[in-house]
Amino acid sequence: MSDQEKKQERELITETKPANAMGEGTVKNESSNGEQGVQKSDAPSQEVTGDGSEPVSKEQDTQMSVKTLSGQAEEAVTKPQAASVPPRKPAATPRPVAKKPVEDKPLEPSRKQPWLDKFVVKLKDLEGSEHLEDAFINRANLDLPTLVIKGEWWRFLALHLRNHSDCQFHYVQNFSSVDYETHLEVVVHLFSFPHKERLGVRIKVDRTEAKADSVADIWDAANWNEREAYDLMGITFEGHPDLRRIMLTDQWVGHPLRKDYVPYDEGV
Amino acid sequence: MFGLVKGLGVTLKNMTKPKVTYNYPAEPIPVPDRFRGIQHFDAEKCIVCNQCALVCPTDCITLTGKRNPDPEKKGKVIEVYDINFEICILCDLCTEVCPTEAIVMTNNFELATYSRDDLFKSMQWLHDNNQNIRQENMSSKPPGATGRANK
Amino acid sequence: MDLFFYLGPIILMLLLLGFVTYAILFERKVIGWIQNRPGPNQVGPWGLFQTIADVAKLLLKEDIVPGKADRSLFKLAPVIAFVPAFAVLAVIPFTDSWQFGDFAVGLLYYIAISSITIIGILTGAWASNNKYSLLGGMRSAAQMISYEIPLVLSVIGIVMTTGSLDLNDIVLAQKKVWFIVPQFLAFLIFFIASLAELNRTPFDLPEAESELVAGYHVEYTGFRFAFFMLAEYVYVFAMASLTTCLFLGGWLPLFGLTMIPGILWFLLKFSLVVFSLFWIRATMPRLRVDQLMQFAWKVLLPLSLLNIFLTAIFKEIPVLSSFY
Amino acid sequence: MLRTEEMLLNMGPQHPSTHGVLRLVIKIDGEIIREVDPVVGYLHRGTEKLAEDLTYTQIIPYTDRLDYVSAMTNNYAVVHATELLMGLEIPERADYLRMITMELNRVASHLVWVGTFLLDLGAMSPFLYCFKDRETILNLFNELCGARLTYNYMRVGGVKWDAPDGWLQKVEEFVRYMQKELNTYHDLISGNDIFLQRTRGIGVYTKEQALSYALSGSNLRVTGIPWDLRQHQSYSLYHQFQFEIPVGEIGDVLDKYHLRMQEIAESLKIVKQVLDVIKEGPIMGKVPKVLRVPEGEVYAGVESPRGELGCHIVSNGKNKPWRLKFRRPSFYNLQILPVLLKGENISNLVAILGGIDIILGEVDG
Repeated sequence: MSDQEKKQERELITETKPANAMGEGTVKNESSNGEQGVQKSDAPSQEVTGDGSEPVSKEQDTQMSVKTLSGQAEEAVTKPQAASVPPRKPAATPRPVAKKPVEDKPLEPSRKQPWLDKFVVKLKDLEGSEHLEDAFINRANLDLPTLVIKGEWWRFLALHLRNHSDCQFHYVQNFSSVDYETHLEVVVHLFSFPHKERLGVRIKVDRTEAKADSVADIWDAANWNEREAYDLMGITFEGHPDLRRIMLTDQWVGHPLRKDYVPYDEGV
Repeated sequence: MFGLVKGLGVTLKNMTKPKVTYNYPAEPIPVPDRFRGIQHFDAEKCIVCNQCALVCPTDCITLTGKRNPDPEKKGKVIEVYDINFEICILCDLCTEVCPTEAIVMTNNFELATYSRDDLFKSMQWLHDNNQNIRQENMSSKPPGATGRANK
Repeated sequence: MDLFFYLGPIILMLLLLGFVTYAILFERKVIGWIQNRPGPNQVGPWGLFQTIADVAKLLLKEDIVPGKADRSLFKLAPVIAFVPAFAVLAVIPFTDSWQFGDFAVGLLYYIAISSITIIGILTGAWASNNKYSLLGGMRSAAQMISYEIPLVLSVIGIVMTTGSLDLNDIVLAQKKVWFIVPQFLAFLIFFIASLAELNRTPFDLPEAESELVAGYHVEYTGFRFAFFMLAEYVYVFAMASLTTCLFLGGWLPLFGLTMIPGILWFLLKFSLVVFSLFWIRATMPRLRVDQLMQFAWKVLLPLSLLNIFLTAIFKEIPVLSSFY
Repeated sequence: MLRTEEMLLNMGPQHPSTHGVLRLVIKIDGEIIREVDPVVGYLHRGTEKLAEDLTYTQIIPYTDRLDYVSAMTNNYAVVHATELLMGLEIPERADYLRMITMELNRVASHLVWVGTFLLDLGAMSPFLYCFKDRETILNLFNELCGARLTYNYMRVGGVKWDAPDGWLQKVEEFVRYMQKELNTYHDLISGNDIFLQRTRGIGVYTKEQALSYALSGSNLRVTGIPWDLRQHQSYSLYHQFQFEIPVGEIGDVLDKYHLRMQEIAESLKIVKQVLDVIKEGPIMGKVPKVLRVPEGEVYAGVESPRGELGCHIVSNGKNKPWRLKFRRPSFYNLQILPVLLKGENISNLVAILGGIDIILGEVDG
């Protein structure tokens, strides 16, 4: 890493401080992600199927996540306050609006919102382009831009996020998996050293036929983490070089982190 | 080569330094007041609120209460109170939530036995474990209480 | 004389066992002090019976021979390792009168016999049928053979000076000045090489508990393990004695303090050598295998050759020749 | 030509220098390693699964047992993530106390590393000296929270205990003592030629590899990337204090040693600065009696002695987390081991593995 980049890293210090303050100061966060994840998982997927049939030109508008915004990505950047819309609105599920009365005044748009909007626009320009289900800012998490990706596009996007000069997310901060009972989710937190950006990526995985593409060859760090997710959550990563159980014994029955896991009893 | 000699010098110098080991068990080891040892349980103070059993992360506390035998008094009195020290991790949470300080920590820590069964301690045993009781229990009030000023 | 001839070795054996017992205790004490702790102090006053208790425990233990081991070799190995360690003591002159085998090639005998130990170690390592012990054995063989060469070559300077391989003559030749002064380079080489021969830190690769668990004797328990340990410490005894004889003037007194008996002088110098062995053990990390070999062949061997060369030159220089 | 044969050697799970119950299945040719397959999981206790049935307060004692040589940082990781999600305000004194304990814990943890690493290399005494100094820290913690290893000290919204009388002075004394004592370590270890020989030039990896394997902490900084969450994601009140981020030059194990020694010095510096500004005050924020964390998801990383210790919490608004996942730095750092060990010999294996600084409790979760 060059000296220049090192300097940039130092600059990041100053950059993140206000974020920290905000994270603790504001009384949170509609956090639609949790709700959406836990309770509303059906809705997005239905809309997704709709998206596929839309003409390419319109896709951006019809994307579930940006639908409410209807091409306001630019607007959001230019006059966020004037619109007096909660910044999460673009990506929003209806929940934040419902919470709105609780707040005295609408939340200021997240400082990351412009970045995310631009980023999403760029992603949409990619071929295929129906890969995003949602894109929003996770305010509680120090304004973490989060993408929700459709499972079949995960590998494609991972390569893009890793290699494209606009992204360069070389670093896997966290590789996690969540069982939402309706579906599973692989949650990856990425970090880009050149751009000093964090990005949360969530990949939806069907629960009964839990399969996702392996990214072990894209990020070496994903190797063991995918094994762990396979072991404990039961997500099969296709294309993984060595998908064995890692924590539990090879003879183990079941995947403990599933919510419906019952310890296997030989007697029964 | 000089580095090696320097290192030898350090070790030689340490030969004359005072020994830092404890002569345990010949001399009891000094522990600070806040040390989290085996709990002491005072049945009279207990109001059977069940909070300790609820907060216990390892579920090692079993307790049952019964109606107060004195019909004029309300509330319950404790009937059974056991702690299973096979799984107790002495995390201090039970004493933290106890509103009446019925269960408090002591500075005793010697629990080794020849049988696991001996680690199942009854209410009587816990009651008799009344030496070296920790003085400072009040500052461990549940979250929300403001801190004690540091004198 | 005859009685002494037969009883002497037995007495020496008992003395040796006593030495080993207390050398181990002393080692643990020294390392303890260096590490700010008192060392063993529970068994007996000041921990004096610690080693005895340890040995008793070892002797009472079940004698385990691993199922897949080569039984006869496995049982033979500790003996092969121990016998030469004990046999070399025959030529060590503890005082001018205390010596069991006074013959003209004492030094040569010592070096020749001591090499046999390696066969014992290698046999034990092989017979254990354990991968760690095999690795330990391989390391041990490579190391002990490599370091034997600088060890021997470093002594040649002394042999050149005294013109004798008899250890008595060598000690007596140091009346004027100990060989540690004119042969300081040789002393360093000899000391380092003897550390390696003894498999002691920083050259304890054959055992290297953090790498090979216990090296060549990983499968040995109880009595047989005790034999390996015994061989190791008898070697410490022998090597320290040899160092004393070769470089520290044996039983010869310092500053003309002849009222102190020679045996005490010997013991004093000998203890000093043993202490420095322990001291180094407490301080140094362990070398790596390749570095170990490089050190022997690329550093010690040329240095010892240089030492021979220098000795030969100094012998011809008029002023210095009295020392050489 | 001699016929040679590769053999399979099981190093561990019971082995003196695998630091616990790590098992390495290594294929060796003589002493040269051809292939390594680390087998982990012997210490897996299912903390993440257990946490789903525990309240946020109850999780804290479990985190003590993940990275058991720096339990304070573990406490903080989960507490910090919960606080982020709840948007809690932490009293200043509580934050300072947290920082003091975390930094002292970092010192203690690095001391354990230096000691055990030297033990792996075959030197005994440094191990004891390190533990002697660590003992002082543990005694300080014992006075503060009643335990030497499993502190259970932090709470959501603050800390459990205020510093007892005279404790801060003792910390200050220790800092002063330790700053001097570091020179002794340098005398004993840093100049030792055998130590230098053993560690120089081994276990080197590139920046790209480090990033791809998501190494963190000293293992990342040793490649020259000055990445420290204390500064760059500025949790707690670290931004108030001055400290350097030491980075390595070559990236070998020797660099790691120097780096960690410098980190000890930096940590002591931070503690000193905190001691200068710490004031009286409350140690607990306003926290409801029953912690109900609002719905949402949060990932927060803190700089543990071993690297980025993250906590990923998914909450559904109950008093127990829906899902709690630890990003365990040792687990990430260990992954690079097979790459580093190819072609090395067994002595280097011990040094390289020691250099990575893993805690099996953390690797296995």
